[in-house]
Amino acid sequence: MTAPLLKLENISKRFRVGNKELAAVSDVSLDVAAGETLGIVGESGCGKSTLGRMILRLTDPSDGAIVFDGRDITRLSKRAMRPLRRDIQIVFQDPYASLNPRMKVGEIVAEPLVNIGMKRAEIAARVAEVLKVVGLPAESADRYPHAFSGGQRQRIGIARALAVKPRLIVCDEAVSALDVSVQAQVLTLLRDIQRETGVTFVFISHNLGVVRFLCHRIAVLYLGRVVEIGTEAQLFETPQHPYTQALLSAIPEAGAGRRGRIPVPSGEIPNPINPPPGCPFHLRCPRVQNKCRSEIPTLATDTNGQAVACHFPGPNAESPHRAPEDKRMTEGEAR
Amino acid sequence: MKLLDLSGLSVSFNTLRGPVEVLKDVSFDVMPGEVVGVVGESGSGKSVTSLAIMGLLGHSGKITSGNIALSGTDLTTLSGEELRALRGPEMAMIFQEPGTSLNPVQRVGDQIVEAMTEHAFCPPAEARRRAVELMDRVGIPAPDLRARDYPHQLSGGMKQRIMIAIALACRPKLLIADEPTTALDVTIQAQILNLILDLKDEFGMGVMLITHDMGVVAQIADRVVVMYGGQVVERSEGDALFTRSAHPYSRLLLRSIPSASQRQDDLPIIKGTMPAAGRFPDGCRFHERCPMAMEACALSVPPLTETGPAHFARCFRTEAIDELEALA
Amino acid sequence: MTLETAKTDTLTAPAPRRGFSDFQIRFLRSRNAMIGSIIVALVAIVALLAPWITPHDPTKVSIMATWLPPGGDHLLGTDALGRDVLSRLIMGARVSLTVALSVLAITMTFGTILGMVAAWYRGHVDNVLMRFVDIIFAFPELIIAIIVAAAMGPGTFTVIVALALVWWPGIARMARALVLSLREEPFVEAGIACGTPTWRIMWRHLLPNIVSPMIVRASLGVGMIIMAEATMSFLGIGVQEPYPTWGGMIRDGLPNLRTDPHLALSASVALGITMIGFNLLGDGLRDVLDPKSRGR
Amino acid sequence: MLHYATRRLLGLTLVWAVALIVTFFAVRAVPGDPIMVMLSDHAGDAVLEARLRADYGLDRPLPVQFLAYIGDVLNGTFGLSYRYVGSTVIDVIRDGMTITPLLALSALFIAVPLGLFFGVFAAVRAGSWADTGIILLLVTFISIPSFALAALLVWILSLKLALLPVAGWGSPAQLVLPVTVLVVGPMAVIARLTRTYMLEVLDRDFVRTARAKGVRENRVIWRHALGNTMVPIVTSIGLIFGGLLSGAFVVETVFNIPGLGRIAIDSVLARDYPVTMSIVLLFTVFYSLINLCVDLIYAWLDPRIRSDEASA
Amino acid sequence: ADLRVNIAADPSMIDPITYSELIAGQVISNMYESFTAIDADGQVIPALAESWEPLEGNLGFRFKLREGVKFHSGREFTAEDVKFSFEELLRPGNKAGLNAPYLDVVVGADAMKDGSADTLSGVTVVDDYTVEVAFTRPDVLFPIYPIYLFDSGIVEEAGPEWYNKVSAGTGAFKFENWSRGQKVELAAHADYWGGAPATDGVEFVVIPSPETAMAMFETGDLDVMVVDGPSMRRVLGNPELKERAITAARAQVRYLAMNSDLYEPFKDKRVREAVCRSLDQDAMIAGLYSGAAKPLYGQVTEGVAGYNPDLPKIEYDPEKAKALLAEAGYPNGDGLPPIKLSTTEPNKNQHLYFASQLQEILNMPVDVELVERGTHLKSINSGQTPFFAWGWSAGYPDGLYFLSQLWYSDSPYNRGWKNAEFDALIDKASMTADNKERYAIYHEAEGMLMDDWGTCPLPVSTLMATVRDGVSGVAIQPFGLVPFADVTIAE
Ligand SMILES: Nc1ncnc2c1ncn2[C@@H]1O[C@H](COP(=O)(O)OP(=O)(O)OP(=O)(O)O)[C@@H](O)[C@H]1O
Ligand SMILES: Nc1ncnc2c1ncn2[C@@H]1O[C@H](COP(=O)(O)OP(=O)(O)OP(=O)(O)O)[C@@H](O)[C@H]1O
Ligand SMILES: [Mg+2]
Ligand SMILES: [Mg+2]
Ligand code: NI
Repeated sequence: MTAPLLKLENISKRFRVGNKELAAVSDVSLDVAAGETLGIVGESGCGKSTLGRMILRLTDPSDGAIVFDGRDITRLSKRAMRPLRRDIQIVFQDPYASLNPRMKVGEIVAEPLVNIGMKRAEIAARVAEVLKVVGLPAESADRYPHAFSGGQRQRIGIARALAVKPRLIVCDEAVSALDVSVQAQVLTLLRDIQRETGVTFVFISHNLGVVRFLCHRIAVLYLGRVVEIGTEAQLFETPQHPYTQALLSAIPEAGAGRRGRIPVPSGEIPNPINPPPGCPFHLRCPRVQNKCRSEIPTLATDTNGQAVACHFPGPNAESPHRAPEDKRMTEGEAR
Repeated sequence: MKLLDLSGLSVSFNTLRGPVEVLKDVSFDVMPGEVVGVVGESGSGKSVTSLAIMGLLGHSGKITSGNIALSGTDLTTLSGEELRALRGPEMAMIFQEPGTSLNPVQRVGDQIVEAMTEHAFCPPAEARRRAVELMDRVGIPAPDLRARDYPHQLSGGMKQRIMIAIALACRPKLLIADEPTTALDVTIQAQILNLILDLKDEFGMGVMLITHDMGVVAQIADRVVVMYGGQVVERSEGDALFTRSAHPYSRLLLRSIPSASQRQDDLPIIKGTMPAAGRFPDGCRFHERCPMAMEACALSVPPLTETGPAHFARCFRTEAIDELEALA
Repeated sequence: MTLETAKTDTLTAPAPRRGFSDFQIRFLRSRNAMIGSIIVALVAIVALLAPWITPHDPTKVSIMATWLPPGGDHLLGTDALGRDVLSRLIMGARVSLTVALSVLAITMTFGTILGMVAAWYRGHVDNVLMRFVDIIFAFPELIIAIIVAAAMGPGTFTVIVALALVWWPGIARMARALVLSLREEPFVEAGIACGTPTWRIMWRHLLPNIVSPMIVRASLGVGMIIMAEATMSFLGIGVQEPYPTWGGMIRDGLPNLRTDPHLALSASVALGITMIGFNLLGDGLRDVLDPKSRGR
Repeated sequence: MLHYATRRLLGLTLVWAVALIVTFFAVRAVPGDPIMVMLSDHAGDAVLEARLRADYGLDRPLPVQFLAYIGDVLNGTFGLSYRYVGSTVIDVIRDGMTITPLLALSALFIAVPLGLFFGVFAAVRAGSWADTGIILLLVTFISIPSFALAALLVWILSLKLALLPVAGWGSPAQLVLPVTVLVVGPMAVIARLTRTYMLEVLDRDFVRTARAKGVRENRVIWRHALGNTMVPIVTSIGLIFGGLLSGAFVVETVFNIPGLGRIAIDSVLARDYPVTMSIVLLFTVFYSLINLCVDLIYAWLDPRIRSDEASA
Repeated sequence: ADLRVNIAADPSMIDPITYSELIAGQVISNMYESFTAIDADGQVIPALAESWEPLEGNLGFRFKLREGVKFHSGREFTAEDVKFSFEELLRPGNKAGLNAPYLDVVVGADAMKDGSADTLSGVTVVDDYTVEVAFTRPDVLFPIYPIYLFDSGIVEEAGPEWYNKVSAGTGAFKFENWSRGQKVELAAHADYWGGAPATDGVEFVVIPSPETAMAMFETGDLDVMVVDGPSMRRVLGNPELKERAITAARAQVRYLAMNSDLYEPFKDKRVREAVCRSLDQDAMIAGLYSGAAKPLYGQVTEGVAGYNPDLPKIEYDPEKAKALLAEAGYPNGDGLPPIKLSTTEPNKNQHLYFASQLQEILNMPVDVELVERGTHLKSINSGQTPFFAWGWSAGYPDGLYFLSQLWYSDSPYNRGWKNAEFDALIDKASMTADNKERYAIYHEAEGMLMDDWGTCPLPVSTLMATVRDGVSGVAIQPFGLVPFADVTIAE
């Protein structure tokens, strides 16, 4: 295997909240090969966006190193980072907030192009081109972000990231606001671009269907730590970590006759300011043992390359995919 | 009685180059204790519909025709103050973009508390307690600590959950949820949906749920409204959408869902893109992208016709809808 | 459809817009901007054409025709030296506006840049710049003016330099305050993320979002600067006679407010109208520059 | 936070030291010198001049004078005034030191709420005739020179109606006119700026959220919208407070109030170096403290400005 | 009741030693007295000295002091106090002001000033009421110098810093209180030798703005208003106020200085005459002073000893001026180099008038330049300003003051015209004790100055004050001081 395009080595990020410390990301190590799509899934608030922002050097990691294309960029100055920005782009999770309200959409999408010194005429053509591929009418270029719907704004963000043909794109919930038909268009587009240009994606998403469609490998984060990592097939077919299993079983599937409640893992959601000792998941884990309450499990890789951080890994007792009738639950279990 | 009754709602925005009609003749209703799912193309006017109901279109948006009746009162005739009194306890909304929808300089806990104290829903101390409880119910860990955070200190999903807590604070009779779970992982999403179902069952809350997630629709929507290009193109019972959808757009839409349970190599897509508001073609607004379009589709606007029990579709070719599979 | 093949589609850059631009449309629809710009334009025309449109020689002293009340040959009367007030008013527009606009141009540019830089870099840069501001602030305007005049000799240029020196710190602090909150906005981060150099972040992201209040602030400055010039020439370091300035006319007229109100009043009214023009224009521009403005 | 404040305070002492040096030399750069002023028409009488120069220690080399001045500052007297023979500077400025801040503060306390009110009122009605009307009114307020306004008020309220004393200092009634004159300009400035700042936030999504919660319109505007413009508003207030301090001199002259502003101008005109230097120094301290407060308040007003990241 | 009167600024001091400016002078002159005083007509009258006679060769005076004069402290005034006062004025480090230079002629003054002597050898106390002052050179005007005399016991009584706390004079009022920047209050001195004043005291209210003073006068907050500058026009324009106005000629000369060292054409008398003939004093009085001024045709003013009422009027004559200029070689102003007419802001209007007249009539390339006051004074006093108009107020009521200070070659204040014959006349006058004889010399010298067009005299504004109903006895001296001892206020 060739050297990975992006390598995160024991990255951590701690925020100060009041007079306490919040560990948003703890000791995460990941490799992303060129041309690969790495999916990152995990509970809301587990540090996915923070991780993405660190890759872009928008926040500085508290510990660890980020290596891009063989080059340690952890300590690069803002200025030294700038040439690299052409290669690394991001689609932000908050589409509206990341669009300057005083800039027309055309200018927003043109911004990275201007930065690489493209000529004006070329820029205009390129802007029209990317707007079109994300499914926005050409006259959008002339309007301001506030006049767009949520999904359209998100597509503006995607268009901006695509414009310079970067080598790595961090997509933070990049298709969450799109309806499935547009989403399908965009996903197909991303995959086709990847096939053609070999662009690498770090794809943060909650939509496991999307993740499964697009990603080659998937990392599952829980409370700032990678709890499981493996190929798409490994993760969806043979999840080892109980949290991964819980995630898969909570997916609502489209179709008739599925109405009702989905069971959710019971137990307390751990607090990153005051994380529980031992395995972060032990409070909600159905397989919890005493060891889990005191020892943090390390990420252990099996022969197939699937890695899991669990003292008692293994397939779920139940099948990962629920039968429709399982969904009906009693009141008390709802919380 | 109907909790919410939209009839013939049209909305246009004043832009520099004249008004742009964004909603045209939108009609549907929500009964108490019912979840109505609203799905549709991005930009089709789902959010605008909900803003129009809330009376929050802003200074450039205008309801040009139609009525919005909430428990029988026509909201379009109410004064600002009367509307305000309704917002919160009678109807509440979860906004689509939590990132910009929270006040950046107010603690999130206070933002929830305010929703209650402003309506004298309960005494301030009680409101505070309830706010923490709500945060707990929407799945925010250490809610008492997190209540003191400012929005920028929270993750995207947490902000979204704060929005949900705000909307639920006064136990509204009508909840308009504009993509409430897009930023949430499936476990928390399930938790939130369950919470909404609880409230619906306990208090008879009616829900207008805008979402892209067909799984969510399948799971909790009693009835579904499909929108395209500022119009309602189909209205049906929840399951009926999946089993016998009568509009080509809906059918094509359903095929585009990426599945988590099996690997797909390709996602079927609808060719072309929806035109910008105001640039819709004459006739059926979908006809340019519709594989079964015929000449008539380009000439006149199809009416919303009943195709089955409680099932309406805006298409001239509903009878022939099953040909679609063959065409696409 | 892929990005690469998309090129083969019949894609063209958006056709150049015909007719009015957004800016023009909003401008034409903004009442404040329209009224304001008409007033400012009138004043500017008067100032430009001043030498050709004064009914009398504004510096012509007629000792036997002092303190004439308005009316007759002298529409606005004459002053203590029998000079025609209307002519002086017209001439004064020239000098006063030159001073005010030059000072504004200088201070707005420097103040805004320095304020933005301070807020952007924070830390030491901010500290040093702002402490510098503290010091300049602390000196009463007049002292600075006197020192500058001592160094350069009195005159219009001195006035401009001295006032610019006194004025920029306020602007800088204001720009800084606006940018401090702004720099935390995600869209700024988005700019960084796509490799926008710092200067362009300032130019494209920060400036457009603070420009409205800055314009309003500038429009407020017009009158203040004109009056400050008067104070300076009171100490003999201002614009030199016989050039009339509005500030000077007000200053000279004030002691006679009770006996000959037309002197101070005519200049005050001219200043007032100009300020109204600039301020309406300022507020109007604010509305025009706001993409979400109500467009009335 | 605390540690930031202390660091800033330490930085300020440096500022003050620089100000001390700069004032000392800057004041001396002003053309004319105190002896010339004392001599007035007799300027040119070399003998008298030399004697006075020696009497006031102005014949010593500058560095020596500077050291002497530092000594005077440190012992708290700030030296002897040149203009007021035999009085220490602190005696000369003592009354003014309380009067001017009092004036400025009273004016501020009235100007700020009024200014905010008018600004918000106009912003909420932006584009309407009410808005244009308020702008016109405010601009009129700004463009009336304070001399003229004072004259007008005195003429109506004191001379015609005999309601208030014409001038002077001491009774609350004597405070009314000067404070009114001081209030008008800053009030209008605050209002104008508030209008713009408000318009920047009124259309933001979180304001819509507040409305969606059913928050009363007043609270939406005052709490949510205005709350998000406080950083620039507080900055403007800080600047205006500074301006009030040094700008009080016009009012002090017209209303015959023995405040610091008047003393400052008198001392500049009389080239009373020690008094001028001390007042400038005092203003530096005032200003820098105001600005420090403003900077500290920023973090409190807008949590995003705080530095949240724990050091790595 | 106290008499309330305005002063334009806070006095810089209230003591006779450091006394150095006019506003302080207004206050101090009510508390302190000298050998002589000036009455309302500008005439010198005996005050603390009842009589005096010159010593031999005019090298000094013997003063017979008034008996029974009481200081504010209650102590009696004696010859010792004269000696003490003189010594204090000369003592190094006392920051003595404008009165000290008058003592330069006294024997031993130099030794005192440089610290080599502790007492003033030139002053001899003959007895309690007789004192002799010896001079190094004749100075016939010494008795009329306003050297304030004060209490030798004061240091003992009030400490070395007495001068800010108490008054030590013999005047009709004594110091009571000074609220800095607001007012100085004086109380009546019951034991005043001229009889206790009719008022309880005087309150000098510091009012920098003439507008404010006017308003306060109108509301009855002032009993006496000293009217200055623009307010004069207001008073003269208002019949009610005009009726109450009290006026007096000002003991001041005004002149247009033309320094021939700095501007070549001024070397020619004809050019100077042309300049003077281009200025219309009558028009100036009407236009610039609203009538509240008097024309001046020499360099000694009315109300000052030695005034010559018979000087010929200087006619305004543009035609002649033009002709003269042409004669001097500058027809229609051709060949005149550009020149600046310098002044300070308050005198701007006059200068603008001059400039416009000179431009119009003579086509002289002249520009008005505004200069900061201190700088301007230093420049004109060191002879570096070629062309300016200024005024000169009398320090004591004798014409010699103007002639010797402004036009005497060696004077530090020489205004750019120098003439040896004139200088000789001035030297002679200062040694001539006889008034009549001396005044004749003044006239001769003044005539010489005017014949040579050494300067253009300019109108002198009138002194003016208004009083409230019921206040009587207010009179203005030509020196601008209003003595309040005789003022009464009807309740
Ligand atoms: N202020 C506005 N001015 C002009 N057009 C607007 C404005 N707001 C929205 N629109 C237009 O109205 C249409 C409907 O927008 P809306 O936000 O309702 O879409 P949506 O159905 O919620 O889409 P999404 O799923 O992407 O959020 C869009 O085409 C949008 O461009
Ligand atoms: N600036 C900040 N200050 C303090 N805490 C922060 C800050 N930014 C993020 N956090 C905290 O860090 C944790 C991780 O946040 P992050 O945004 O990375 O989550 P996420 O995985 O992206 O969640 P989501 O899916 O909800 O977007 C959260 O607990 C959040 O509250
Ligand atoms: Mg996130
Ligand atoms: Mg939407
Ligand atoms: Ni700190």
